[in-house]
Amino acid sequence: MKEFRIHGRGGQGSVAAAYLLAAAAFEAGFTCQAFPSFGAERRGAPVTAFVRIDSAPIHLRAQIQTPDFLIVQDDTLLLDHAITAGLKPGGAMLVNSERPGEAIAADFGCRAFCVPATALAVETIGKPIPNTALLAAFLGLSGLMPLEALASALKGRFKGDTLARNLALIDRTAASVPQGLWKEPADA
Amino acid sequence: MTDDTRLSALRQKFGRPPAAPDEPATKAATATEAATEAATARTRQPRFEGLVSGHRACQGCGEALAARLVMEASGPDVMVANATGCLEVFTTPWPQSAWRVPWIHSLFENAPAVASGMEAAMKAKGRNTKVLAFGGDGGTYDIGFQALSGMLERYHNILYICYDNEAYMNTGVQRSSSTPHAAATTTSPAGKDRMGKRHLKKDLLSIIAAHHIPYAASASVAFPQDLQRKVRYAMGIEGPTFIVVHSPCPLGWKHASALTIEVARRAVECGLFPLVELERGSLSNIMPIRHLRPVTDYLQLQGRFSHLFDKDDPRAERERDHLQALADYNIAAFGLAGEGGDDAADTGGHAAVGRGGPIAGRV
Amino acid sequence: MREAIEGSLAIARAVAMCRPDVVAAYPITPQTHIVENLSRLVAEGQMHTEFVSVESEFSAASVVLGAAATGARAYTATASQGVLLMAEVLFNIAGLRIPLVMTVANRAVSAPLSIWNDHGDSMAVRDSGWIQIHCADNQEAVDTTIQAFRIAQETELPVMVCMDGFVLTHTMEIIDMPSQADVDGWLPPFEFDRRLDPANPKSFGMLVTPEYFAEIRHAHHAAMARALPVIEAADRDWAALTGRATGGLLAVEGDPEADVAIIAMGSTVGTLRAGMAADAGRAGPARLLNLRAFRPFPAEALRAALAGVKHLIVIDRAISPGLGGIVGAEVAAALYDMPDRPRLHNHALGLGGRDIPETIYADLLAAIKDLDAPGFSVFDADLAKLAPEDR
Amino acid sequence: MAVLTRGAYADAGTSLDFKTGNWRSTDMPAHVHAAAPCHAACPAGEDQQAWFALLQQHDPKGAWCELVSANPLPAITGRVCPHPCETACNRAALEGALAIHNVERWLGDQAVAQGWAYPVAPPAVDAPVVAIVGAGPAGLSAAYHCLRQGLRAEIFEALPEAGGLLRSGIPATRLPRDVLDAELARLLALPGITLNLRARLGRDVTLEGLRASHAAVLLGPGCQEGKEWSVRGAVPTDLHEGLALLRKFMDVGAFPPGDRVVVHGGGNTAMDLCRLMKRAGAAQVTLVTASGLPGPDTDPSDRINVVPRELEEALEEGIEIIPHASINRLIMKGSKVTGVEIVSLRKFTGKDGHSERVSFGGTERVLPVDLVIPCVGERVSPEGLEAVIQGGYLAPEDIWGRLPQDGVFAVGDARGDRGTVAQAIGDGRRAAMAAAAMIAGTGAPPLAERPTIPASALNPVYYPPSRRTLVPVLPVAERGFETEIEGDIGTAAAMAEAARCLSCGNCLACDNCWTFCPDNAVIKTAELARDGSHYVFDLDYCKGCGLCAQECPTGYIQMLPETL
Repeated sequence: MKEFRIHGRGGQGSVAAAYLLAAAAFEAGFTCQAFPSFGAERRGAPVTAFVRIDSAPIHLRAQIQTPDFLIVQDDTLLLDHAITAGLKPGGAMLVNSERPGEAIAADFGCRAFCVPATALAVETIGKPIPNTALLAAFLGLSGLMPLEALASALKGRFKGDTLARNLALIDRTAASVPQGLWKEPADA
Repeated sequence: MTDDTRLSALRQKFGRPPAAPDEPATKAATATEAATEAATARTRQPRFEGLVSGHRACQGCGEALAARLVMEASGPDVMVANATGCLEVFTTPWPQSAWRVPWIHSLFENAPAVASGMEAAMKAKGRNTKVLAFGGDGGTYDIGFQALSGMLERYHNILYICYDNEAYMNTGVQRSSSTPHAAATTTSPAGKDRMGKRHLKKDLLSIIAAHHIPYAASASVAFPQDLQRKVRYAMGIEGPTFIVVHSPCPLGWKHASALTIEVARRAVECGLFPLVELERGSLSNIMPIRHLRPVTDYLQLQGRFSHLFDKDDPRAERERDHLQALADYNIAAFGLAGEGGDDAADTGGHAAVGRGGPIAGRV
Repeated sequence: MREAIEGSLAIARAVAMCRPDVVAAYPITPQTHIVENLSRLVAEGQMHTEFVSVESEFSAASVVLGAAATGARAYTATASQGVLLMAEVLFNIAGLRIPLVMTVANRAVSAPLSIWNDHGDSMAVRDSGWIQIHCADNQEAVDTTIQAFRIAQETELPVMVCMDGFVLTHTMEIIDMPSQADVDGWLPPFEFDRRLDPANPKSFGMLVTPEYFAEIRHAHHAAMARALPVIEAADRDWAALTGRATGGLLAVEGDPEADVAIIAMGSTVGTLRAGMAADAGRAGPARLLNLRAFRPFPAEALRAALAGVKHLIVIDRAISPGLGGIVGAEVAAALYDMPDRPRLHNHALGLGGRDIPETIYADLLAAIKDLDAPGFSVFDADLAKLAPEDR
Repeated sequence: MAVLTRGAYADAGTSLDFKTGNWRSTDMPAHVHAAAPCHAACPAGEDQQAWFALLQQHDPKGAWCELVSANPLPAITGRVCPHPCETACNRAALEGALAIHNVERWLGDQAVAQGWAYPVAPPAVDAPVVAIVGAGPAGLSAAYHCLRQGLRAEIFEALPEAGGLLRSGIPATRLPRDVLDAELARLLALPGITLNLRARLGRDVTLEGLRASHAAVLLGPGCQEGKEWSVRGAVPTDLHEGLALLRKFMDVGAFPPGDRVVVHGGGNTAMDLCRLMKRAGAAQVTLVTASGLPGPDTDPSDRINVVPRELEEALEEGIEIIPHASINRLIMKGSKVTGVEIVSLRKFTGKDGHSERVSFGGTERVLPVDLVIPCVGERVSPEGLEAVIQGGYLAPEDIWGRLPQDGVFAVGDARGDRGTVAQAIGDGRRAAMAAAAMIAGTGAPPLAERPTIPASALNPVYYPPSRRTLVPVLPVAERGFETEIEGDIGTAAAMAEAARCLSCGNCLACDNCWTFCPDNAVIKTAELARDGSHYVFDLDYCKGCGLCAQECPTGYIQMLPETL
């Protein structure tokens, strides 16, 4: 089972990202579970959302305390050093940032990769919503599931021009990252 | 023919009384037969009796009378949601119900919401039986006020009738926000330090009208033709409508049971209970007062104001003057002083009768 | 059809498939997504219902009361404070024997304010006369919601479908959604003879004197007893159609030979299931009882399921201050006449949304070895957080 | 034992099983048909309320039939009666009494014009025959009521024409002769009435003879003889007694000369004389009367006994009236009177019920006059009545008019305690009833005494304000000796006036009881009215609150002690 924690700010679509990732996993034949941090955070406040992906049925309802991956939608969140709390040894962090990933990896002592997701989103869909780009980047990096799964999940959520632009965005972003960088031999 | 035999003939003709539910019926009618019989009896009735005899209201109950009048003017194709209160208790001690229309009581404060559900159900099923909601002043001015506001705002097709007897009568005459200033109740008694209720009667009608509903009116049991005209008018409106009916309570107001109508009439004629109609929040009609009378004419009939007539108490006159000032305010604000026209279709100013019935409404 | 879908959306779609005539609800966390999704279905024309956006839970309950009393299939949903604001109406609905379905997105009751999950809300109205069925996961919640409409109709009792707030309502997971055709074929149209009907006017909600009140309450109690097989039958029939059983009154899993059993209601069952699997026998095997029907209380089924059990761990997601666990007390009462009844270990867990970790299974089993442990504890409470005088 | 319904519902209208009638502890409502004050005040026995009710139902013929069940001469009484009914009318306290006499007159005229048949069946050919002496209002009424009792009537009238005082003592300005003739002709044409004119008692027939030949004898000879009049023994030689003067005037059309006239008396004859003499040219006509003028403080027994409107008209015409006064002394020049001394006085009623006149010394004053006319009443002419006359009158024992002689009854003015046409008509009715009872051997008929309903028993708020119809009256300048002074009310106004009737003491069918009963314990019965109402009290449910009685506009519903 892979567990994810998605960090963002209220209004940035972190929960949507979690649901999309879970939906993509479902499309790829995995079982999945996605849920927000259960709280009352307001727009702008740091929020988290969680995803579990497995090949067996998921019964566990506990919060995710030790995620395998972190997806960070806003690099200003890195100012809180506790962002990597609980990250499993060997875990990885994908950050929406123009900064080089190496610096962040050094800062936090974990694997890290950066994607300028907001810039890509603005260029492709015209809005600064980084979540689909980040998910595409993650799929490219991890090779956990094919990009088509995410495309299917997006088709369940968007229509028309929005869908087309998002599909273009994920294709472009996925292609921009080193494929299988985070692929674990055991998963292969 | 003696009265007794005439009565039994009449009862037979008008289909009363049915066998008690706990007694085996002599011949069970099929549903169709019963429906046919009921329909026939109804067409023969000179009026629709939605609230029949055998209810347990006090002698001279203004509320029972008001409800009876409302049912006559609205029935039979109506259903009723009734808030907890005297009306509910005295009409429906199981297994005997005085209602001849579908009727439900749920709680004290939710009649408007229950009615909303009934109306929604009717709408969902594509039927148009009108839903009525009944509440006393406790259930309307006070505890059920929120639900009522919601009902009005959601624009349900419901006629809400508030039977206003100006206190919590069901529980033994405690003050409500509708109790008039200076009236004594068991929770606003008159004594050395108090002259009855310290606060004013809530101007509910203005609040109701402020919901911008199609029709809101006040009526009185003393003017039954006017009351029934208002009910019929409201029945014809698709949307929320509201009528508050001044209904004296001989027990709580402490007057002789025979004086219920007289007391209600004087309340109108002195200006303390103005009969007005508001459509979409604007005043559209009033009942003019042909002979204005001083509030003391109204007050002195009622024991709840007896402390206002204590000659040795200097506060008494002040409070009487205060009530007169309130009446004068109403008279000026609504322009109540006047003659009233001779338009038979307009009940304004008339509770007049002639041979063969009331004059108002004869066209 | 299997879908990855959020619990609240799944419930809204299941409710829509049952074609309620009237829906009335007032938003409250964590029930909001259910009513928002219902509103959207109505707005999109995918659901034809009179959606009444009321001004309070009190009116929500009252509206569906009025609607059902008028012969309409009606539905509402709420949580926490909303349940308590409805309380007076809930008793009234049940006493009138009006068939209704309500989802409770279980949440703790204030004060202190908590928006998170426990069972304090529905427990507060356990004596209201409603059928209460708890769901361990969203699949159960969907299937139970559809069954609930049939159960309500057959028993003329209102049914409360309890699902853990956030933990289920806000969680996306894979659910096998029934088809509209399945539901249409399985769920009979709503018919209610005792309704407000101008063709046959009756009076409801009457004053009953002491000579008859006791009998009315007895009848209600008896109706609850008769509801037990109805709940089971509904689940059997549903399973025959869909291949999915929800577990009816009570589902037993785990090791049938184990002499330790754990009873839980709601989503805790899943975590215990996961914990049992992860434990891999280190803490020992256990029977896991998913107690679905809390009202009517399936005492007989419970006794049968506990034959041979020596230690029974009962998990409460609420607390009755001054008594302890509510489910614990009720289970104890049910087992009172049982020969060789097991020793009871009653623990409240996960109050106010406290996370219940996978390790809880092992921890609970370990606790039964402590012979000096009290019969009841708030298992995950850290008393160090309390001032000494408040411990 | 009731079987509980699921959720404890009940079927519609089942509260009818719960009889709330046993909640009544003291009083129960009842219909009490009390007499309307107009009816109670009517000497002829008309029930004006009853016939107004029929008019309200737009049934003038029915109203007339109801009216003539008591009074067969409405066209006449509607013109000449002082209408105590209007004085008593409860509407007087609101916006003025009903114009009862105008409507009565209109109904009578309508009956003549339309030829409405009197509601009497011809008596059997062999029915007992009652002898009636005098074809004045009393005798005519008696004859008519004999028919209604199934008897035949044979009238003996000394004069060549029927009518009695109607013809001889009432000027045409009040009672046009064509009206008189038409109504009398209709009455006398009824089968069963035989009229013998020029048949004078004592000359052509005798009382004993009539007693022998007829089943009963009703004596209605009227008063033909003026009373002696003197002031302290002084009698002017040119004295003219009032009634005789009036009769003479109506025969020859002229009065004795005199510019200044004093009439002494207080009745209609005095009033007629005053007005006629004024019109005939007298410069100054003064009426001296011991009675008072009508007013709010005037006791009814003290009020001048004239038709009220006649009094008003007389004042309009310039007649001077000196109330509460009497003639104390005649000032004579030789045998002629040149002045009268007037003194103020008042009537006082003592404890024994007898009234006493007390004159106030020091109030004496003198009026110069040319002519003094006493109008102080007349007596029965004793011819043929010697056996029954007592102190100038036929003083019967009771209201039925029974005289000590078996089968002989006295009616009308001859009784000595009467004075109006309406009283005479009432006498005729009662005597006919008593005679019929005697002939049938059933004793005196029962007195149908109903209590009278006072204004305080009504609930006037329900009557819309409505002013009395004012009937056109001939202007003073146009008043002569033939043309009727008061005009016709007309159909529309008559119906409008009928609508003003409060229906005192009787059911108005207004629905108030039916509308206001909180317990539905008043049942409306369109076709089953037994007591004249359209409502029945359902005492199984009536709780005795009294609302119906309180709100009954007419006082027809009263709360009476519960009967066990």
